[in-house]
Amino acid sequence: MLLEVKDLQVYYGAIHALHGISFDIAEGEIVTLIGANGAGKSTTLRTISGLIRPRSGQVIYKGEDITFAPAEQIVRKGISQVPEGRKIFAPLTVKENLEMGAYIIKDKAETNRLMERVFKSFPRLKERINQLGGTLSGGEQQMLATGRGMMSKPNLLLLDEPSMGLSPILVQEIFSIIKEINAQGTSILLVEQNAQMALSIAHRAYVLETGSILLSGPAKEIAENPQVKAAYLGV
Amino acid sequence: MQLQIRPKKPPIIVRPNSFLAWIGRAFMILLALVVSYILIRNLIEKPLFFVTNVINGLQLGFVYALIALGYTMVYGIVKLINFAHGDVFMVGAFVSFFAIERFDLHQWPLKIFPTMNSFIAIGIGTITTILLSMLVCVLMAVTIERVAYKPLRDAPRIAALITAIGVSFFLEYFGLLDFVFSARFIPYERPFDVVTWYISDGIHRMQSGETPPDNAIVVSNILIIIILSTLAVLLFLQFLVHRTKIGVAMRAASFDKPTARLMGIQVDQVISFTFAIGAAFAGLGGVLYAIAYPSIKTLMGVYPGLKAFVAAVLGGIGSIPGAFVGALIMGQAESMTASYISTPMRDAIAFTILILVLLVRPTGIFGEPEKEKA
Amino acid sequence: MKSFKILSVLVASVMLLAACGGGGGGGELKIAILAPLSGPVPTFGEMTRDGALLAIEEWNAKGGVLGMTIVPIVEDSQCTPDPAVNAANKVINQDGVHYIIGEVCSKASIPVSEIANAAKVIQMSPTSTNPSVTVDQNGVTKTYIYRACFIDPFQGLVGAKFAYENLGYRKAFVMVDQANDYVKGLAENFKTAFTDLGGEIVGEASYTANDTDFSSILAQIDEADPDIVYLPDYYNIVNLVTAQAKDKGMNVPFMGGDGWDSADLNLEAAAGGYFTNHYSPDSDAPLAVDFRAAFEAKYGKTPDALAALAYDATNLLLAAIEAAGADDTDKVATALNEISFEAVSGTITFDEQHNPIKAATILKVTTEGVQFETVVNP
Amino acid sequence: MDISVLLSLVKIILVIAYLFGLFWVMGVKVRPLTIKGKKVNISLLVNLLGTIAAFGIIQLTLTDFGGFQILNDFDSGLLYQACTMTMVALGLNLIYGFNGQFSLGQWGFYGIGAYAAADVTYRWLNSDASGLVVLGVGVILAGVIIWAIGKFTSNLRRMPVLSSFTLYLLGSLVAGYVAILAGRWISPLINPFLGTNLAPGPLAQGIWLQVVFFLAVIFAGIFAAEVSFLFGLPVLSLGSDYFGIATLGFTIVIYTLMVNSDTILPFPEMRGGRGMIGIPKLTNWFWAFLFMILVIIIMRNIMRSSHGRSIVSVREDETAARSMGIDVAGTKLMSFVIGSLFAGLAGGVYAHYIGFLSPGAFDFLIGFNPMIIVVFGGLGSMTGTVTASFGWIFFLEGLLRDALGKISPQAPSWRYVLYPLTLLLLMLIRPEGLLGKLEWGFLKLPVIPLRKVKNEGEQA
Repeated sequence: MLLEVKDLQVYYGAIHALHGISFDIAEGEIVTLIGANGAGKSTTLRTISGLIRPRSGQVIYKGEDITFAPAEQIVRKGISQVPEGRKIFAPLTVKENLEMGAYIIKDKAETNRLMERVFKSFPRLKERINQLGGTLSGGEQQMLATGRGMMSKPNLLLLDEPSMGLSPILVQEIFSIIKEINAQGTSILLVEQNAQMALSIAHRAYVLETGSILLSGPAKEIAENPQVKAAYLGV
Repeated sequence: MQLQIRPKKPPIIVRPNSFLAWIGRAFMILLALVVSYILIRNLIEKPLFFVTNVINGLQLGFVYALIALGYTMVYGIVKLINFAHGDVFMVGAFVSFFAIERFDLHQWPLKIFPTMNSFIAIGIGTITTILLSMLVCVLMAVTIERVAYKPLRDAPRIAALITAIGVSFFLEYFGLLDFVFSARFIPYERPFDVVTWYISDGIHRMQSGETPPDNAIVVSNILIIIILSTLAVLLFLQFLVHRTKIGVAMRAASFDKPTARLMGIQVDQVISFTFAIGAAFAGLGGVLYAIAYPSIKTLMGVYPGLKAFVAAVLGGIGSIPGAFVGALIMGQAESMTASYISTPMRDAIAFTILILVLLVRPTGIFGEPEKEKA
Repeated sequence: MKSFKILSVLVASVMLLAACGGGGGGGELKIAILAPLSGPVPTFGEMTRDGALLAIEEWNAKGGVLGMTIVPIVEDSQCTPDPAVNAANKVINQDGVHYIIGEVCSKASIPVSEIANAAKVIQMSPTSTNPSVTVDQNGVTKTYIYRACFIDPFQGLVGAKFAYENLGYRKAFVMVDQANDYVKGLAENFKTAFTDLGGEIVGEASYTANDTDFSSILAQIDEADPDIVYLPDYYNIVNLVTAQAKDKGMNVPFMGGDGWDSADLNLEAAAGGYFTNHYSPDSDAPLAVDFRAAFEAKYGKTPDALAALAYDATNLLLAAIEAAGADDTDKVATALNEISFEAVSGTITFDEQHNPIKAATILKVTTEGVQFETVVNP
Repeated sequence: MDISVLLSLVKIILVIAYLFGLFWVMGVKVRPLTIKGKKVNISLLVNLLGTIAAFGIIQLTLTDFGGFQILNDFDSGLLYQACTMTMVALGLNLIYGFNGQFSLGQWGFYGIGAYAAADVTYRWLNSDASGLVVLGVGVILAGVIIWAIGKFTSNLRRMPVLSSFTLYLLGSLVAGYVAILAGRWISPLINPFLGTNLAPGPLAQGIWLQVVFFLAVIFAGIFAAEVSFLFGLPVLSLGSDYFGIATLGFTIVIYTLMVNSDTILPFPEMRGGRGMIGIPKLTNWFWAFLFMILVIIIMRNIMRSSHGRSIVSVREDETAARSMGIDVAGTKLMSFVIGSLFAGLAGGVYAHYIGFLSPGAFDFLIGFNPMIIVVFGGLGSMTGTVTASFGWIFFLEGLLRDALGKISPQAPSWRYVLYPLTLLLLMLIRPEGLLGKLEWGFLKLPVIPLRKVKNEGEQA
């Protein structure tokens, strides 16, 4: 297993956000967490990437316990997160944003190579290379955020709501790129509210509700589940 | 009970170009006119005196700039008014004082290589002294940051601010103790001699005891050194912040710390680095200040620190060019106030200028509009 | 609330005990030294304290005063009214002292003097030059308050006289620190005296104690072109101003008051200047030589005017106590009124406003050192 | 350890116990008595009597019974200073702790209050009633004019702040001018009754002096409040740190004006940097206690009212508060003005305690003290602020002064080294302040239940 999450318990002060969540991701997989607002999807991601400390439970990455490792160390181990709401560094140019994505890579040539790879996926970014991050449109920002996440050569990419606030066409585009990234060998943990899109590209899926896992299984099965259909797919 | 709603008169909307909206603007314009009138009248009446004042203001402004840069960088990244910065500046001056007085550090090249060109030797010696001061300041600032500020990073901002005041008080009052720096005013021995030139018809080097002619502008090598080093620092900073990885990381971290951490940026180290850079400039500023105004004391950092902070705010705190421009404005404002209005009012007027500028541009001259609280 | 009442009764009894223990003591005479040892305005508290402590030590070595050992109580009064008042209240009410040496700054000495006078405690300020220290707003002398230094009008007058008559200068420029009562007092009295004599004040500029850049004032001086600049501040400001003037190639002489007197005065820069003082540091008067030697031996630093005045003030007070023959402030006050005391800063007697009458020395600053110029008698 | 050092320690504990007792007795609820079959609520009476008793305890210990006096002048001095500091710090806590406006200007308003009140009584004692007349008329007139302009501008929307500021400024200047005219006309009528300096007339003595003192303090407080209104109106629209630095500037401007009060300002009796002498020492425990309790009660009642809740909500989230229909700018201004009013009152009390005013006491560095106290006690805790003010004065001026003096003549220099160290330690250990947000007794704010349970039969 690439990543194993065991019985995560997370509290925000007195609020019990995650009630013991366990799941795993295998090498090369796309796994998606779906659920309604406030189900704890983002909290799970933030816990894995080290921004939040769980009260109990374990996060095991490649057999190593990284539960309490600081965020900046976790990136170095090969987990990269594309945060919710893009979180582009607005006063930095597109190029600088991408360079920050490759912060852990010391080799300049390697950075440039990675940047070229990102530009191949997102040609639009190359056109705007010297533009400030804050001046990009929402879709471009999402591209930038995704590209920035790829810059650290992650084994596991955590994507938090990549479709949020984007037009359907852009959503299509982003998801096809996600698939492409996965095809290049990066495992992906995808958190989405847009369950239909997410389930269409994921191998496996977990359904979260108020801090615990309700259902899990192959994406196709989940998509067939009548409960899920009713609640998330709007069918 | 029934609520009775009295019909309200519909509010009158003041349009941007109506008379009422213009009252405030007229007030500001009137103030600006009065100031420009005073300045222009004096420029025409005594142009030479005016230029002299501009030069004096420049010298002050450039020293303020060195301190203001540290303030603005630290504020930019941790949003903390680092009140201890002025005291780091003071320590810089004192370190160089001890280096010169006790160990003759500024003369080491001459001691080792007696045949060396004295100009170069003194230059190297002075630079060594400055570097030593900067180093001590850096170590001190990083220690302060680690001990006093870092544990409070997640605490309410005011706690860190009060801690900063506490650190500042501690440095001052500990420095005042007899066996540390003492409360005395200490005459500072300059590492090099002052050379002055006067410009009237051509540039003349002034001999000691010589009085410049009436219509001359006097320039000293100290002024030139201050200007050059400040400009060098400014260029270095621009390079650092825009061209190097750590510089970009600083900007990234100052914008959004959690996301910066997700990129693998060691935010704590970046913050320490920022403190270190700021302290290095404060140390440099301290030495230059002591050279320019050769009498040092333990509380020497309080007012320059405050003025520099005001300069940073004036320019838009967090912005490096802003700090520089703000400092120059402060320097000129003080110099002009002292010459044309009233010296004791110069602090008051410096602050009035600050308040007025903030009223017109609430985030300073170069400041970006404040982000809404998340 | 019951426990609270019990507590208050308890503390009342404890305090009563303390009050009994605090008084009397037989062989001890407590003297409080109020000096600014910390605070936002650093001044010369340490010098004052050291000078006073040296005098007390010498008296104790001689067997004390009236057979009593002198116990100094040092309090930090910060040169600010509130802490000074607290310090005075503390030493008077808690420690039961009858004699106070201090404060240094007038702005702290004035509120202290009101408390001390009301409590019939003798206060001897070594360096507070403001006339209001010993005289209240109605012009009535405070019975128990004395000082060991000149008052502002005297030094200003002497300076003006010397500049006008001895040096023959007619145009003077005055620099004032508005926030410093010492400087302000001297400057204003200089101005009045100088114009009364027939001279002209060609300009006046103010600064604050926190200023380090005086170039704009120097530019104004250059414009006004005076014969002399009167700068009655402490040596630190003098050092800054004269050094900058020299850098700019200005040759106008500066003149000041006893604040200039310091081992740290920058002779190089201030050369050519004059100042009024209580005594000449290179004076060969045996008292001054002895004092200087004793001070240097004890503290390893050169005494300045503040140390000398604190030393004098303490000696004066102790001599008066001995002359009075009893630890009774009324008698000591009478003794002080009649005293004629050989001090480091000259022979001191008190006038009816409790200001010392002593000769003023005019000193000239040269690059080699400070030289005696002349004596001006009051 | 010396007994007096121990005593200083006991004093700190006792004074804090006293405060807690005071707040307890002020807020205690007593079961209603049944007198002749009627239920009579006597809580208020008990609170009032308790407060008077609390006042009396200290008054008794301060009284000199033929040489026996429990609290001497040193202690009473500390008490008065603690009372004024409480008022200043409570005002700041309203501005910063409850409303979230980072202000360093409190010390400036304190200074304004001190000088204004001192000038009134000083002139009164020197057979000149103009101080009282000018300040009184000016303050009231300016209040009326400001109110009227406020009424006028409340009908206007989207009026630029600078414009309304200019209007208010002009209005206040008119008020000031009229007040000076009034002083010129009215005061000669009163002056003959004031006597001369050495032989005070009937109005410059006894009860009249006390009345003038009371009026002077009140007017000085209102004056400070009006200045804070004018200053706060444009400046409060700045962001938090910008506001902080602007208010720091205000303190420095006020300091500079004080230094130049006899040259640039027309007040020769203030004597600029040399300090104002001859202010009658009228503050006693009665006045200090009265004004402090007044401030505490006003503060507590504001915080209990809907104003208090809007003040807190502005601190928590301006946008949300605005969307709830709260006038954010008005709320900020109100808390700033009231906070400054407290500072002004405190200044008046202080001036008549110390009897001597020097600009050095209003330096901006000392001006950090109230901020430190507020944070020390706990932001947004009134109990904490009061406790911290008393504790701070008694610790720094009482305990440290006593203890260090005993060690050696060199030790008092360490007083201000130990103080920031204590501060640092406290901030590192308890960044939320000593008492956090705790309130006690009288100051306890009612906890608003999250969901109101409707009782049957209570429906409207």
